[in-house]
Amino acid sequence: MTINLEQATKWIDLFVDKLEENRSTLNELDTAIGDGDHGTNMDRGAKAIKEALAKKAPADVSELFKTVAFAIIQKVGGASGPLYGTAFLDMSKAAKEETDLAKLISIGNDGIKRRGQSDVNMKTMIDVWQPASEALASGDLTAEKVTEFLNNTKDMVATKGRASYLEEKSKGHLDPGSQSSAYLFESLLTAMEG
Amino acid sequence: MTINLEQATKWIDLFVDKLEENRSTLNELDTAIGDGDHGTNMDRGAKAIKEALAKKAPADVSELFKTVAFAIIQKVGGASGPLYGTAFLDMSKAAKEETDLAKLISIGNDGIKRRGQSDVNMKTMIDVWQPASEALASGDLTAEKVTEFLNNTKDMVATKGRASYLEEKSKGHLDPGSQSSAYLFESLLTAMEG
Amino acid sequence: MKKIINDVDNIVPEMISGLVRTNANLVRQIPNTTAVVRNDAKFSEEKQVGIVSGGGSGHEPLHAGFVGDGMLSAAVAGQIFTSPTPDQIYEAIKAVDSGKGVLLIVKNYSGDVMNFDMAKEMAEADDINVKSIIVDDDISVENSEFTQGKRGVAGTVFIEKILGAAAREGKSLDELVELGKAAIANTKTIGISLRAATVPAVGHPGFELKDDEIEFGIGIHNERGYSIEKIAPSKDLAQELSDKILADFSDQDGKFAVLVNGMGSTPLMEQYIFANDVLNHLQEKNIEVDFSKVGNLVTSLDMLGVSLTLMKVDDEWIKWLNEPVETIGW
Amino acid sequence: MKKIINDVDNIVPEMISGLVRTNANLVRQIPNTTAVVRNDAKFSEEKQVGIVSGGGSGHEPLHAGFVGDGMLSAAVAGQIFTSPTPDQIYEAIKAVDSGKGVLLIVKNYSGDVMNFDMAKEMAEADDINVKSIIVDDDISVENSEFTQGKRGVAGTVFIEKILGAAAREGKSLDELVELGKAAIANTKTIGISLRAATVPAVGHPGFELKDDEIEFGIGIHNERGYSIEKIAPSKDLAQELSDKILADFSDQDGKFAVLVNGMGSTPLMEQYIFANDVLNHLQEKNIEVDFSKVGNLVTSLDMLGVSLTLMKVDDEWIKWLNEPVETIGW
Ligand SMILES: Nc1ncnc2c1ncn2[C@@H]1O[C@H](COP(=O)(O)OP(=O)(O)O)[C@@H](O)[C@H]1O
Ligand SMILES: Nc1ncnc2c1ncn2[C@@H]1O[C@H](COP(=O)(O)OP(=O)(O)O)[C@@H](O)[C@H]1O
Ligand SMILES: [Mg+2]
Ligand SMILES: [Mg+2]
Ligand SMILES: [Mg+2]
Ligand SMILES: [Mg+2]
Repeated sequence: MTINLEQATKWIDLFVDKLEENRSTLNELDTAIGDGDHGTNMDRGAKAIKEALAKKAPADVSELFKTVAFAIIQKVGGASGPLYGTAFLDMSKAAKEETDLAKLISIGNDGIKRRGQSDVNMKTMIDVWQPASEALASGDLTAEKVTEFLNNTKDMVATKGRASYLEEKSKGHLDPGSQSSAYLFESLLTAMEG
Repeated sequence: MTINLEQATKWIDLFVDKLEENRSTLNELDTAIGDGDHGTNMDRGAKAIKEALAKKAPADVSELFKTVAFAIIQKVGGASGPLYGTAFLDMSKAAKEETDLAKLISIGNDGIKRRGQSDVNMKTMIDVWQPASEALASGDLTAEKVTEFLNNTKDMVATKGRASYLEEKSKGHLDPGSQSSAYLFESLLTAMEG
Repeated sequence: MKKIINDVDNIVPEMISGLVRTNANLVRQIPNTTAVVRNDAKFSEEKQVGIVSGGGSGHEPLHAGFVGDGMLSAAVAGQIFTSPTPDQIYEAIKAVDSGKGVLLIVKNYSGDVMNFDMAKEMAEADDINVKSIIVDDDISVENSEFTQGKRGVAGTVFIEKILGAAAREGKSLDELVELGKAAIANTKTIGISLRAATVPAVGHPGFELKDDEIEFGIGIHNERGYSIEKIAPSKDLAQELSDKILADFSDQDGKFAVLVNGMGSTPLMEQYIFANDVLNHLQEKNIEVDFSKVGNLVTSLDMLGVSLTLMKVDDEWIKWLNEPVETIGW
Repeated sequence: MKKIINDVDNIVPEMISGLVRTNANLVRQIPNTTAVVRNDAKFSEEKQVGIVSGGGSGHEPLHAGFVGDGMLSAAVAGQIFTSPTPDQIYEAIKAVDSGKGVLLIVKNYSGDVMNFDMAKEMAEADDINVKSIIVDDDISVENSEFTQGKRGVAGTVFIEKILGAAAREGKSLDELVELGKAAIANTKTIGISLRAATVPAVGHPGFELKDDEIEFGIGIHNERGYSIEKIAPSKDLAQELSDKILADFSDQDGKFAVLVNGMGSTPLMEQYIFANDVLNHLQEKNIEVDFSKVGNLVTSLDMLGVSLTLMKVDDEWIKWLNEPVETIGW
């Protein structure tokens, strides 16, 4: 499955809306096992993306991803800023040649792993990105699966990010970055549907 | 009326006891219109006087007053330290020649006024010292009079010392330094009686 | 009350011990006192007027934190919020006199004034030439002939800085007294408190304020102020304090120095925000600011709040304010 | 929450504005950022490795307060407790590169590490030689290959001091990286809190402690510690922290530097009492202390508490720690 500019634009628009709507949900999740700002951070990013896209409509998917990446990198800060920023920057570079959606997401996932020095099962957003990228590759990603990946983070013990300081006590809570990533993939599915 | 070493020693002993007994009364009075330490300050002085007198028994009234003065000056601090200290230092100097009690107290009172740059009606210990010194001179100081002088400070507005920052609000409270001075003169009366 | 202390009665000696042990290159303790004196190599060679200050403890880094080349020669620490005794001050005077005389910088509290006076009399008996000046910069207190007068608060540190630099330059005792009086006359401060200080022996804050209240005109020993108001944005507080202080100067021409002073528990972050608002407001009023300083300099234990000091300065005073010093706290 | 602020969303820019305006001789703000860079006359002439640090705000005077001759070349301030973004760090790197390369001193938080890494990649694209070191002195957190690792806390200021002095002396970027790594490996810190910090956007303390409780092992962003105990006398706290830190060194020979750091709202008085108790305890254990420092250096907003840092030092490091610097906060 390939992705075109229209679909990608719709994807980002939906994602941005979801981030704004769910600011306090994300803050609450981050309050439980982090420092309570993931919603505020992503909302700041959402607003920056909107503003940047309003200023100049991107010519292709690569440019769209680059605009998203720069807005996030410059405005989000914290851990999620460089992580989402790197994912979109790497996807932007790849999108100059590559149009396959599963490949692009896999490249974004690799970017997060490189930037975060992290992998699956560390109770981070990778626990949504990586299985979602694999499901996309095999053509069977669904909203139910995204929710399942997200819910899987609940029983994990965090070994990266702020939640890792809580050690065993990080169990029993959803990972906030996985929740925002779930919004990302739910938005993607809706955008690709029609 | 003259004062001899035996009477003077009894006076100081009684005074020191009263200060120790009434530490919290004095602190409470000072809490209302000052900084709450007059009892602690005078109690520290009382203990220093006791210690100094135990170390070396004074040979005459002048030496006794000097011992008292130095103990107070070195241990009390705050406002009351230099005031009581100056009073006893000046009385010690005078007692080398002078034995008349009223004259000595008047000299002590002058020392306080000089040190404190103050006078009667400013709601300070002078409002006990000065009328007491006058009553001694005319031979009619009584315990009732001492209490009367003390009570007179209640309706005064303070213009010296910490209480003066309260301006009108200093009314309605006894002056703590006047209370400790009332103990001094009550002790003196008892000592002179027998 | 939550404090990192041992015995309440031993706070001051333990504090002074900690201070001198961690700053042995700058200061040493005068034996059997809680006074500290310069300990740098230059000090023993130097011949300048000695500058001694002191007062109750609880205002750290004032005064011991300002002992060093170019500022104080010695500082005497009393019990918490209680003037030191004359014998301790007397020892400090003796330790810094090099034959040129000694200047005492005293904050205007009856206890301080009287204890320093007695120490002066003791030193004069030793033929040491001692003079004193009384700092009374707190304009929240009405001045009058019949009262104790204005209190000495945060502006004291500007006076110590200017006199310390001038003394290092070789000014005589009489010149320093004159300079000090002029500097004091041009220094005005008001403090605000969001929470009173807790004196260890008392165990609770000296006065109570509601969650949305702020008190204007407080002193550095929990002396109550002139009004309680609702807490307001920093810029409104900055404007209120600046205007009240400016109105107390006969005119607003010339150059000014600004001190934003934290009362002990207020983060530097808030002090800088407040300083920014003060500078904005002064700029709007076309007032020339040529020196400014921000930080915990004259504190009141764990009080939450700040004070603002404005000082009318000439070029030489600015130079003295700017000169480098070697102290713990400036 | 009682704070002297205006708009919660504007705290950091207003704070930086206040800081640079009141210290214009030392630092200036890089336009359109909340980064500050040296502004002294010497800086523009000097050719040395640039030293850049930074991180979330709320730890003042860290980092901006340590910019100046002999310490940092620039500091980047993020939102409160939030890493700054790479573009701001990138601007700071460009502002301090004189062709000798730039060293980044990063506290070990995932956000900081990643944002500084991205900035480094941006600068490398401009052919600037950039290296970074990660400070992780907080030994209250277990280290392991599979975790985020130990946090960077108060010891950072010793690292900044040593590297700043060494850079001024002309050490190369590679030498500084090596020196920095060695210094970090020898620096260990534990913090205690009597009351958590109140993040302005949150409005209440980050965690609750009872009136007689104290938490051991807290981080500088309200990260919870390893145990809650009854508050104890300062000397017991000093002993507990010292022993725990000493046990983490492979041996206790040689020379040590000591840092007693106030967390923001703790009066200097208590910090000195605690420092005195630490020195007493180390003396009893025959540990040689050759440098010590006390004060609010790496704070956590209005947290009540202190941290203790011990650093194993050699003579050259002591020299670098002692060298005079011109900064706001050292
Ligand atoms: N090293 C890492 N690798 C991958 N994801 C990480 C890493 N560190 C943190 N995260 C993700 O970032 C999220 C937290 O983001 P956010 O709250 O915005 O940043 P911060 O932790 O700096 O406050 C976590 O929930 C987690 O999903
Ligand atoms: N200038 C003065 N002249 C005379 N007495 C004074 C003066 N200032 C203070 N006092 C007396 O000292 C008393 C307070 O003493 P104390 O509480 O020990 O000292 P401090 O005010 O320094 O805490 C007052 O109640 C008053 O009687
Ligand atoms: Mg977070
Ligand atoms: Mg009192
Ligand atoms: Mg007192
Ligand atoms: Mg954060």
